[in-house]
Amino acid sequence: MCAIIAINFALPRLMPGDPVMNLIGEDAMVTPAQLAEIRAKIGLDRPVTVQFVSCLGDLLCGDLGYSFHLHGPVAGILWSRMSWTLLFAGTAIVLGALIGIIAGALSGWKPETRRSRAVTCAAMAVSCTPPYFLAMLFLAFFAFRLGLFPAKGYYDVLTAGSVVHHLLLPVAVLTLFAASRNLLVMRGSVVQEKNSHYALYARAKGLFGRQILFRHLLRNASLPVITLVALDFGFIFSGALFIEIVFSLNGMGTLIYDAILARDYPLLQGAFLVIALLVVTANIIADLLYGALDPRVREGGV
Amino acid sequence: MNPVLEIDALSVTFCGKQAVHAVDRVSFSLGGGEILALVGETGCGKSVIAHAVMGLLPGEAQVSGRIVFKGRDLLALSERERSAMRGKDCAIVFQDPSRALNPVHRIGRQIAEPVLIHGAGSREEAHRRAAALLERMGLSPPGNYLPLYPCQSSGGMNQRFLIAASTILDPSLVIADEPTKGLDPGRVREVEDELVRLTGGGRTALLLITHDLAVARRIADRIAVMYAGEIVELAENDAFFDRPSHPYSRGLLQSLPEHGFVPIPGSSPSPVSPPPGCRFQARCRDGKAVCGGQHPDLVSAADGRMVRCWQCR
Amino acid sequence: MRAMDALKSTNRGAMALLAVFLCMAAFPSLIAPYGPSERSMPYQAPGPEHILGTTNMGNDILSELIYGARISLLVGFASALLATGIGLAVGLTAGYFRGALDEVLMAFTDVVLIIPKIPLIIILAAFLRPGVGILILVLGALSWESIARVVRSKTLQVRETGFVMSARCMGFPPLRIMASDIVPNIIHVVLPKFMLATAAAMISEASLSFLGLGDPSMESWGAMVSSAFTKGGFIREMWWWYLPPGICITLCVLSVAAIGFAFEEGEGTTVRVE
Amino acid sequence: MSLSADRLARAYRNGFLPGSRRTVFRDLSLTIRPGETFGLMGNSGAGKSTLGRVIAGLEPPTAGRVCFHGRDTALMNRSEYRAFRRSVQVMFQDPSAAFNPKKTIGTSYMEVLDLIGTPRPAQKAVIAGILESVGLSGELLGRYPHQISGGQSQRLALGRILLLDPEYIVLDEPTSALDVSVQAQILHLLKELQSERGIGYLFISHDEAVVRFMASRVGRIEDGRLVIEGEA
Repeated sequence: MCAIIAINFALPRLMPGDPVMNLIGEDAMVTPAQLAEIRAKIGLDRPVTVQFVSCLGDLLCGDLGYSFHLHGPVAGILWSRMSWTLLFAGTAIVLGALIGIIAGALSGWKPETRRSRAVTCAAMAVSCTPPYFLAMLFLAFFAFRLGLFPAKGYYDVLTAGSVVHHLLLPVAVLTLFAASRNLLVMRGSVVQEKNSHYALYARAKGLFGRQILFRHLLRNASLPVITLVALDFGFIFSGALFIEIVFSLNGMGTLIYDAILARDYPLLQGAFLVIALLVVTANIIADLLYGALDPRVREGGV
Repeated sequence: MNPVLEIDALSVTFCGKQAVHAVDRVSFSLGGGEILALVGETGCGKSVIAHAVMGLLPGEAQVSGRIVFKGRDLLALSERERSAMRGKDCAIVFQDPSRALNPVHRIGRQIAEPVLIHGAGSREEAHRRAAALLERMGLSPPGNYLPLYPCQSSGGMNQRFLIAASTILDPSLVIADEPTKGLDPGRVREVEDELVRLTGGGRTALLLITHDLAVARRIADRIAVMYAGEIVELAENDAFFDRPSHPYSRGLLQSLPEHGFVPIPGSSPSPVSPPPGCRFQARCRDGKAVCGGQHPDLVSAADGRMVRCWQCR
Repeated sequence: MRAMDALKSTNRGAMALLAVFLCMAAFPSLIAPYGPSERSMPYQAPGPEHILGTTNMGNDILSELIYGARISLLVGFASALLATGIGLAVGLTAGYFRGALDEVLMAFTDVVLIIPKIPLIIILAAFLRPGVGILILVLGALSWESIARVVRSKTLQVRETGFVMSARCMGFPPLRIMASDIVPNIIHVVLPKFMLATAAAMISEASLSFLGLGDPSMESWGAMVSSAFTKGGFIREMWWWYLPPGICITLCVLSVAAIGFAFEEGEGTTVRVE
Repeated sequence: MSLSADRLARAYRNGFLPGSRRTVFRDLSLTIRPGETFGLMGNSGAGKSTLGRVIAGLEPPTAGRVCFHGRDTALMNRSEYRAFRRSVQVMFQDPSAAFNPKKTIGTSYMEVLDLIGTPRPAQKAVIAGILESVGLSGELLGRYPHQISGGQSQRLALGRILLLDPEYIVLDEPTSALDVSVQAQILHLLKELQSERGIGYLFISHDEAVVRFMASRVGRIEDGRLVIEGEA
């Protein structure tokens, strides 16, 4: 976490060009007078350590800086957009983990069958496709061709039904993407655990067929997937940003996209900080979950 | 009395790049309450017999012969019928308990599991039986042991838990596959006591598979010595250790510490292409011409033992 | 055994596919019907002149597609090579010498592991307006951590084996032990990771150019999809514009990743009755 | 001219907290004289192997000294240390990991001779002589480690160590993974080599009978302390 704050602090100062321009964003409309005033306010004339301390202080108060492009504090802008993205990405990540674990377990249990091979190949193809392209395919087919779903926005009117209707397609795309990545890991994990001694012993106790998978292997084999889901959080979240852009959803993805086009650096940095914070949280949750599922970790062993 | 287990001309071949003849026409029988020790060196096929009886061999193994368990030929049964018997009528105790126990489940759950699988009782009933079993094994109060995970107790303890999980349903046949491997001497004795206690009622038969002759000597009723996939000698415990017949048996006993570590020269033949005559002939001191040419059969000798040797007739 | 055969055939298919893309990348001028800067009528549908039609600028889509292979493969392989190099060096050092050095290196690795890559790359790219070189550097410098972790854990295992211990005991110098005894015995876990890192870098490149943050001088597949999306190709359902580059990305990444997975499964554990 | 341990201790850090150390053994002294065998027993996890490694210089002691020819190994200069490094060798338990699986046995042998500077033309004769003394044929040199049996592998590992002509060998459970008949072969081979070459052994095993058969003096590690028989 400290490292991320440090990166965030260092970035605008190390990058080529005028740090003030870097800090406020190039395309923002400011007069030279304003520029000088900002320079004094940010305190770039002070020593670096002092700057760092004041920067930390700002962060603790939840102040992420000011977007001169959108004329508002970054924290506020991010907050209003983020809840939607979290709803959308969170649903997909949870669904994707569940679907990936179950489907991966089944396909790893009998990896030679035709169905298992087909599922694995499909998962590989999906996980090798950039999420935005997948989103475009879904959008073109289900929304443009079949007209089943709306093509943009989170809702027409703010009712649960409308939100679900609008979110179904993007959530499906992201779930598919996340699930296919988890599936591949889960499948490999099950294939490996299947050969372990305790699986053989489970058979020797009289367990039959899939009973062994569900009673014994599932929990052991899903441990690596938990780690993956946590580490993948940032990646899947980024995927969500791209999908938002394609579906024109008014969340963080579109916000970042606009910020890039407008070279609105404070906003970009703030967004990065928030995403990093989410990833760290996800990893802490994963660690707790891992400890709950694996007694060896609690014992401080392997 | 009817034997619990009767094995007749059992052969197992693994078909890989080269066909490996792991077990070659092995026959023996085992009565209730009896302990038969199958001894021999690494790669002689003793563990393969254990897995064949349990039906746990991998797919590329070809099994022929008959394995008759309480009057039913196991090789003729379907996988579902066999799994209904595993853990209930016949059970196995593996070596290396820390790998055979599932690391993420509690000991209590793992001991109680067979009761649930075979529909022998409710969840409470299963836990009650697991606790009672541990108590009988001298592990009391059982409440101290049931909530443990395998990583929280020692190898010897885990081996006793594994025996408990295998025998909670009182199977008629227990196979112990190297149950003492890697344990410290004191722990070995505890595991031995456990195994002897099992057969005490006279109902359960124990097939003990081990490379440790000392363990076999202490607890087995009869000893079967395997060499290169075959049984070369089958005799009562005392008769075997006092007067081993087969040259390999004699060599094996000579290499024990109490006889001064006298080695057998040479090494075992390859299981891919075993020699045509007696398989021990190349390492045998009293080998004659007939030994290299013709394969000896396992025949009865004096004092009821069986020996596979041209010279011991 | 059937599984092995299936594995081999997937692998062969993937290799053939990769070979096609490599040819496209190596000799684009021989294969492509038009040069990268030749222009004709914009927004043409597929026809005999232009098999896949033209873009809003009047560039031939098929030719752009063929030229695009180069940047994708270059960025993918070069940054994966960089990442593997760093990962191998860090992992070997940490795993072999252990102790405080190990702890420092692994703490550093954990930090890199947890940083969300794509958002950071977006910021860097936004600040730097990158060319191919910087893109490779940034992607390579940010994706070595999983390789380092795998290499370290494997090194920890291999260094405890008898042959490494006796090599140390006999007085072979550490660098020699690493190169001659450790690396050959861990390379089978690095190779699949290298292929997967390549695949990941290719996706990242495609994602960045979709945001318009790629190398402006070269039209990559991601940039093609992006311009189809922003310049009206998508809304007008001109599928021949955005579909082929997207499919190319998928197939190219897939071929690389499939080879990586095949390596990984080939090294997987096998059942043994002892 | 002995190899001795003087008040050795070894502890591992247990987690990140300072002070949470796990002591393997402490205050442990023993001496091995040339040509004799010191037998070391103890339960699994008692620290026998760790002690072997510390004495062979593969791990540093937490406290105490290892002395070779009366000199503290930690204070040796470069050339002295090199002599120590070659004179004290270790043979490990697991026969399947005794050789690098990616090299033929012959390559593994030759790199040792390259290390000590034996010229290439002379190497063949040296290797042939060594193989004869461990009772193996030269045909094995072209094979890879997975193509040889456990007993052969331990003989070959011993032969490779002998290339360096060591004064002491730490034998860390050298026969525990072997069958009884092969174990007997290896034990006899070890005795034979000792009487021919006057090598000192530190023989580590959990098997009391084996240790008593091999060693003239015997010690046991219990609760981190060494109890030497007869010296109580």
